[in-house]
Amino acid sequence: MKDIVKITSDIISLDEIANALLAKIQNKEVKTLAYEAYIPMAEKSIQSLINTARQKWDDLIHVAIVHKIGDCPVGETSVVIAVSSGHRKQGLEAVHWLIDELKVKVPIWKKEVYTNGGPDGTDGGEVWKANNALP
Amino acid sequence: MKDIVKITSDIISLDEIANALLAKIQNKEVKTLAYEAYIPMAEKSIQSLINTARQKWDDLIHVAIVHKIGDCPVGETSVVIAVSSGHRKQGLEAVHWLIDELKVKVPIWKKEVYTNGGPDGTDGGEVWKANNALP
Amino acid sequence: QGNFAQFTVLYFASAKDASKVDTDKFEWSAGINAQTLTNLLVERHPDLGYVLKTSMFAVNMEYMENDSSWTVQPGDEVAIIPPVSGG
Amino acid sequence: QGNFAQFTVLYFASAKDASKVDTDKFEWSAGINAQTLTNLLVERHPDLGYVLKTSMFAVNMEYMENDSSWTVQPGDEVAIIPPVSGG
Repeated sequence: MKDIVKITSDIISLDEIANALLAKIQNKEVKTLAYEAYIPMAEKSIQSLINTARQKWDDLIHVAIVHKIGDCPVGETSVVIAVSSGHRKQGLEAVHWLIDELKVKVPIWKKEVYTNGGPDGTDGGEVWKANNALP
Repeated sequence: MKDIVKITSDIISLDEIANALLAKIQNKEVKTLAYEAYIPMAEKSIQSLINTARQKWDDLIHVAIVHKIGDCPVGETSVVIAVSSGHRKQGLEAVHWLIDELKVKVPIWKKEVYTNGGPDGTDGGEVWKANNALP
Repeated sequence: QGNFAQFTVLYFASAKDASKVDTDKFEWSAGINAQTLTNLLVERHPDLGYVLKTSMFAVNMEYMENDSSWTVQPGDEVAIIPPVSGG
Repeated sequence: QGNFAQFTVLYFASAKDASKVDTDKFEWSAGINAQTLTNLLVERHPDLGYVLKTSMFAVNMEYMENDSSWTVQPGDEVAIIPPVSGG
């Protein structure tokens, strides 16, 4: 659990850093995630969340939200929420709000596909996950 | 200022998304940033911030902080703070705290190198920037 | 079937596992609300009963209240939205 | 100079612009505190006066209070830390 601390003159690659972090995460049980979406409604509801965020934090400049569907091996990025803002406090708060809202409102579903024993102790199997609250 | 909203079965590249966002930012006046650091003290103080963050948020799993030094054209990543945590609330709060602390405590300096008229109206020139508070 | 007004139903995630189809068509009639829609769906796909207890309906990509404040209109796209888990 | 105890000073950012050097050595003597250190530095690099008004000292990579609670020790590495602007 050694932290990564680096002051570097190299160009910084976000993907490399994410991969280095994720490589440390042990993949014990869940082999693969698979995401499914009601794509047009998901895009519409994400855009609607962004519109609301722009009203709540009037300092936001640019917003990008990208979500993976299909197979997503543990360790690959499933969702990115990126914002630019005049002041970092607004940007950070907006990201926090956007991921919270996305997780309970946007019609996207995650399935865990087990290989080394499912949650019920059996081998294999698949389970649809649920986030905290109903939309 | 069109938002980026995408549901995709492609592998997500954080670098591509960051570049797409940053490409939208108009580079009007500041041509290049140049960072300088007291490298061993910067690494030590970043590690110390991480240690404190791990005490404040006991749910943090992995932490990576990488800061660029030398020339950093506007649009290139200057700093990354990445954490993994059991609960996203703790991770998001820790990132917010870490960037706030890094900006006022870690011995790293940013110089803006102007080409199209400096802040005093003259052409060219360089200015060392200061963040909000003294360390 | 072209002589009758219809509406479309979309099934996702655990709802699709239960119905074994992505989508199908239902004959429209006046007054189909959340309760009667649930009955129609379980009649066609008995395994859906359990899933519907925790699902929402979206009509034309808008979440609907789980009550009788709305009815299905001809041509509507009704989606069954099990508890979401994006992110 | 090897006969005398010394300490090292490091200059960064606007301090380096003023001193025109990255680092230099000073002869150590007992009782050099923040105020006397400031005097020594300005004596050698007159342009540093303005920068030091808004800078901190770090000794062996620890920030020091801007008071007389500490003195430089032989072999110390003293850094002049102008207002930081990382991030």
